[in-house]
Amino acid sequence: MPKFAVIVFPGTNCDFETVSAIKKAGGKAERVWYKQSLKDFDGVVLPGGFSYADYLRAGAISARAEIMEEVKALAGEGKPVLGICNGFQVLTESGLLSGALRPNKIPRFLCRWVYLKVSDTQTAFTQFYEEGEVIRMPIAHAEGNYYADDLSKVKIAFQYSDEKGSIVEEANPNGSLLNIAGISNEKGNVLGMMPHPERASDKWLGSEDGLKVFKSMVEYAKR
Amino acid sequence: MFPHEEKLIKERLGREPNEVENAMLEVMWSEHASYKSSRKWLKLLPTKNEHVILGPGEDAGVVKFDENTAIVVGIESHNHPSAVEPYGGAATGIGGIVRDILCMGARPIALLDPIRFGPLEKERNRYLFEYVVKGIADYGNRIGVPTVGGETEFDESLDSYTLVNVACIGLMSPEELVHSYVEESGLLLVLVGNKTGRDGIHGVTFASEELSENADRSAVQIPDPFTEKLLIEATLEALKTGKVKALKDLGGGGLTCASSEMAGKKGFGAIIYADRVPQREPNMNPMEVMISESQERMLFAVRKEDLNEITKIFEKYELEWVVVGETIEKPRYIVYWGDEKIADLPIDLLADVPTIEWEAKPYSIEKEVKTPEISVEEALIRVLSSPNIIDKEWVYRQYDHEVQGRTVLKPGLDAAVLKINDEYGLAFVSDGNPSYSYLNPCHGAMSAVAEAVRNLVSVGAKPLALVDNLNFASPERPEVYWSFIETIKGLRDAAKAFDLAYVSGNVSFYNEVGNKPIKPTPVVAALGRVKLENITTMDFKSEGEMIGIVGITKKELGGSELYRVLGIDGGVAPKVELEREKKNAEGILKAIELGLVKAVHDVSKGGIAVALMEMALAGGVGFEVDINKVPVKGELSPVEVLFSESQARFIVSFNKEDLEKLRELFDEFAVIGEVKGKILLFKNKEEELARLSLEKAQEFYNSLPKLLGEEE
Amino acid sequence: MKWKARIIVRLKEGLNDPEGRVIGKALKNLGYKIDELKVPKYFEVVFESDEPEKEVEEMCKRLLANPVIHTYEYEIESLGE
Amino acid sequence: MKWKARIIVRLKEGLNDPEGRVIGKALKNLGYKIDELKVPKYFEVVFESDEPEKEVEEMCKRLLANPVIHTYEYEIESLGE
Ligand SMILES: Nc1ncnc2c1ncn2[C@@H]1O[C@H](COP(=O)(O)OP(=O)(O)O)[C@@H](O)[C@H]1O
Ligand SMILES: [Mg+2]
Repeated sequence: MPKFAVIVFPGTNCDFETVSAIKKAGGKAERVWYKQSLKDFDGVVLPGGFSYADYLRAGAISARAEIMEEVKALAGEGKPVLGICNGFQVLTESGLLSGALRPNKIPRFLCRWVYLKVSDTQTAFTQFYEEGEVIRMPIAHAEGNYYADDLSKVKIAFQYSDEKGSIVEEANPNGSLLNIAGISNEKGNVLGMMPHPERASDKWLGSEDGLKVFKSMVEYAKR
Repeated sequence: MFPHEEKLIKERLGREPNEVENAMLEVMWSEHASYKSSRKWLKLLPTKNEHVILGPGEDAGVVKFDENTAIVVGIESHNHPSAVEPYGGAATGIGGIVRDILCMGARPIALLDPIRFGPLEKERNRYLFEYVVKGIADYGNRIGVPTVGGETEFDESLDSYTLVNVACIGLMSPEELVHSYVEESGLLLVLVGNKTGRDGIHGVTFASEELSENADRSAVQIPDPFTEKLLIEATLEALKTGKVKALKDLGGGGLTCASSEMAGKKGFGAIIYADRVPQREPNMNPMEVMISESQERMLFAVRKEDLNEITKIFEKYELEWVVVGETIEKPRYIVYWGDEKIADLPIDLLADVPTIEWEAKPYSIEKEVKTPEISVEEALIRVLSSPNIIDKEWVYRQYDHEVQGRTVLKPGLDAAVLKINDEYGLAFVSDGNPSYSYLNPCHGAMSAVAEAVRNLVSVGAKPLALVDNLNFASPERPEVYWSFIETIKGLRDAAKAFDLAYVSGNVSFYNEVGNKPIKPTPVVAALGRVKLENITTMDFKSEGEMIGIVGITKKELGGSELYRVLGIDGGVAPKVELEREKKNAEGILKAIELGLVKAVHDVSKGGIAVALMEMALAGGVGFEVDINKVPVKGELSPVEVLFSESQARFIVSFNKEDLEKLRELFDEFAVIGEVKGKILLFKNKEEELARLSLEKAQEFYNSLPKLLGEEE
Repeated sequence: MKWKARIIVRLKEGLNDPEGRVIGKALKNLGYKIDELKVPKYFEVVFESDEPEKEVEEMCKRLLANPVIHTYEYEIESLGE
Repeated sequence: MKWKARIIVRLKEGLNDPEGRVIGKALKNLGYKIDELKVPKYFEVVFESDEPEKEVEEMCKRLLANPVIHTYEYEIESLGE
């Protein structure tokens, strides 16, 4: 069974539920303090939260931590690396994914459920979804407004949409370019997303749509 | 401190206290720390039953959820600091209550924020509102504790002031409980967390004085959620070792309060080496160090041989720590500054503060008033667009209410529900009705409890326990003190009727501005237990459902939202009939258990009209009701029927075939209409009283951003 | 008349400053010898007014700063008509 | 040698600035005639270095600014030994 490191930076706060979701999806998972090593892991998840309290810019300080060198190496080997919310911010700040996550168009924290269209099923994290499938998950962030001057090095994985899957402005909660909610690198083994799949992995919490992100990741890591 | 207290201290001590001792006694003998004006009355509250593991007396109460699960719960006010610096005041209020929960050994899992302000028309009130919310959001979100509910109320009497209460719950297994007191001498006292600055040097005394115009900066602090989050994780990890002998957070009264209570509670003493405390500001003196209220600090008691193991954990989280003292056999409280002994007091002198009983003078302002002539339609629009009724989405969308992955029922419904295990959830809600309390303190207090219970049962939860937060003006005012005593009696009677106990609470006196007392404001937070599959919500589910009302409607509009928007101060406040409340609540639980109802919502602020509208908007479907079918007592006009705030009432929707079974469950039950179309339609027999499209109602309901001047 | 004000809002001396501390520490971790780092709030405001000084002073008092915890300073430059 | 750097980090031209817009709007609501309000980030750093220019440039590049969205400028003042 593949084993995932859920990296805990000072201020990370979605680590426990992310570990649970990975386990539910059939993987092994451990919380790994950011000063520990990533040896022996088959993949990495950078969970949500407020590492370093989001001081300076969300994800900026964590992105400069030494452990990110190991994450880069692991990504280079083709192992899966998933960044959720703050984890996505860490991925862009560290250059593992291009672009930047800017303050929401209404510059405050926003916690609500959204619809997402799955735009790319050829990634390590989306292979169990149908192309164009519409799923529901919560977002909870103040800096999720994706911006890039060049989209040539990324693939769009998830987009904010309406219930029917149309990518319309009204469905865009934060001002993100092209309603982008998640992107991956060209190889599809590094993915960042603002919505929280771990919060949509239990029927009692409103949806199990997010579980497939982890199932896909576990399956991918088995190869 | 009052002169007679100073005299008493001198007598007990046999000498004048020195400057440092005096400062320490001053904070410990303050109203805020000693509860000297309230203690006697608080004893009236029921605090024990089969659900209670630990009642009032420590930092938070502990409730049994099931054999393996205990819930820690507490409530706290941060009114004065928030009125001076709303952002920092509210944020540090969250920090304080979270540490109270943490220091019982539990992981904090949810927050509620009952907050109250003056009218939004005024700039200062908007400023206070926006920054209180931002403070709560920034702190709660960053420490990863979801804010899952609360209250937001606006009232003329709070102009330029704010009441910020926060309740928190934590989760642990019962054997993880740690106490705030030591039971042996020779333990090391370890101070962990932020450095100590000149924060809140007059904080404790400040909270017990009326707000003066130029409150200085010592009253407010810069919140540091980053350190708080590290403290949470480090503390929980340290507790796992089983080697923490006692644990307390530093709050009001700072190091003096935390260490003297920790040592003295079971008769031990302490030596404190004050000069070892890491200082944030240059040249602090011993007095400042001892009573500083700098935030994000905790005090651990550990055995010498365990120090290394515990402090390694602090270092992992890059938290500064220091052995600041030790516990001793002799019941004295001794402070050193370098080699110099700067204080030496009998430890019980700090904690053993005599009660004060102020003069109490009843007042009676309730009297019948005539409801002005106003059409149902106009009343509807005025009430639906009142800031007290409209959707608080603007508030709770700023709060991460999903973090930790437990939030089953999110904010915006009758009560929040957190998933505790695969079968059961914990419901959590807060309520307070100062407008009723003002007219009738006893019934106002009872209504806070009754409404909390109604909110719990509306989602299918069986009430478990209560906490209370009593926000009052100066107890030295005879009318205020009387209203305080009446409030306690109301809280007592209501809890007893429901077989509930208060496991923790807080009293905040001296809430006045410009020499005007605030209304008596008891706030109650309640916990309940719900089977996940029984969880019920207030949204109408589908067209064709029948709409029923449980309970009797009387002419009780004093303190109602209708009277408020019409500017009527008087009237007769709703009276709580505890037997009826209990019966109807039990009926609702039964109906839910039997699967007889589709939607349930309690009737509270804004009466039947608002309850129906909320159910329709939540479900995205309209209704048609005939108010003539509403069971009433007395002569009521249609407007009064719709906007009366009589207690013990619920609206339910259900399928026709379940009608007879439902009737059997309640003494007072009537069918008043059906779920239908996209219109909210109020009729009196055949006469149409008002009709409002869902769209229009939604527009009123969502008007908070506009009131804040946000929409372009 | 048009004006441009540059406003700096600082925390009063002695107050806890977690943000400055955390960012300063992050720079230290990158190898720099940081004695102190502060992150005052900084605003650049272009506005029209007949009494620029008075209005900037007011803006600070009413919204941009809270005199209980902040001090502020500003420069105002004329941008002509 | 000790130095004090004042660093301003701005959004690149053309990027919208939701934070500045909202504060500007709030000031407008209070009655001021605001044409534009910006909230660049501002840092004051006291540090020791033999190559202050080079190090400040690095601090900006490595941490304080994000080149995707920011430009930066700074002044360095000597504080002596
Ligand atoms: N300050 C707040 N923070 C979080 N949630 C809030 C706040 N104010 C109101 N709410 C939520 O809005 C909903 C309606 O509140 P309220 O009208 O007070 O409920 P009720 O009348 O049922 O007691 C509730 O779910 C409540 O938790
Ligand atoms: Mg209500």
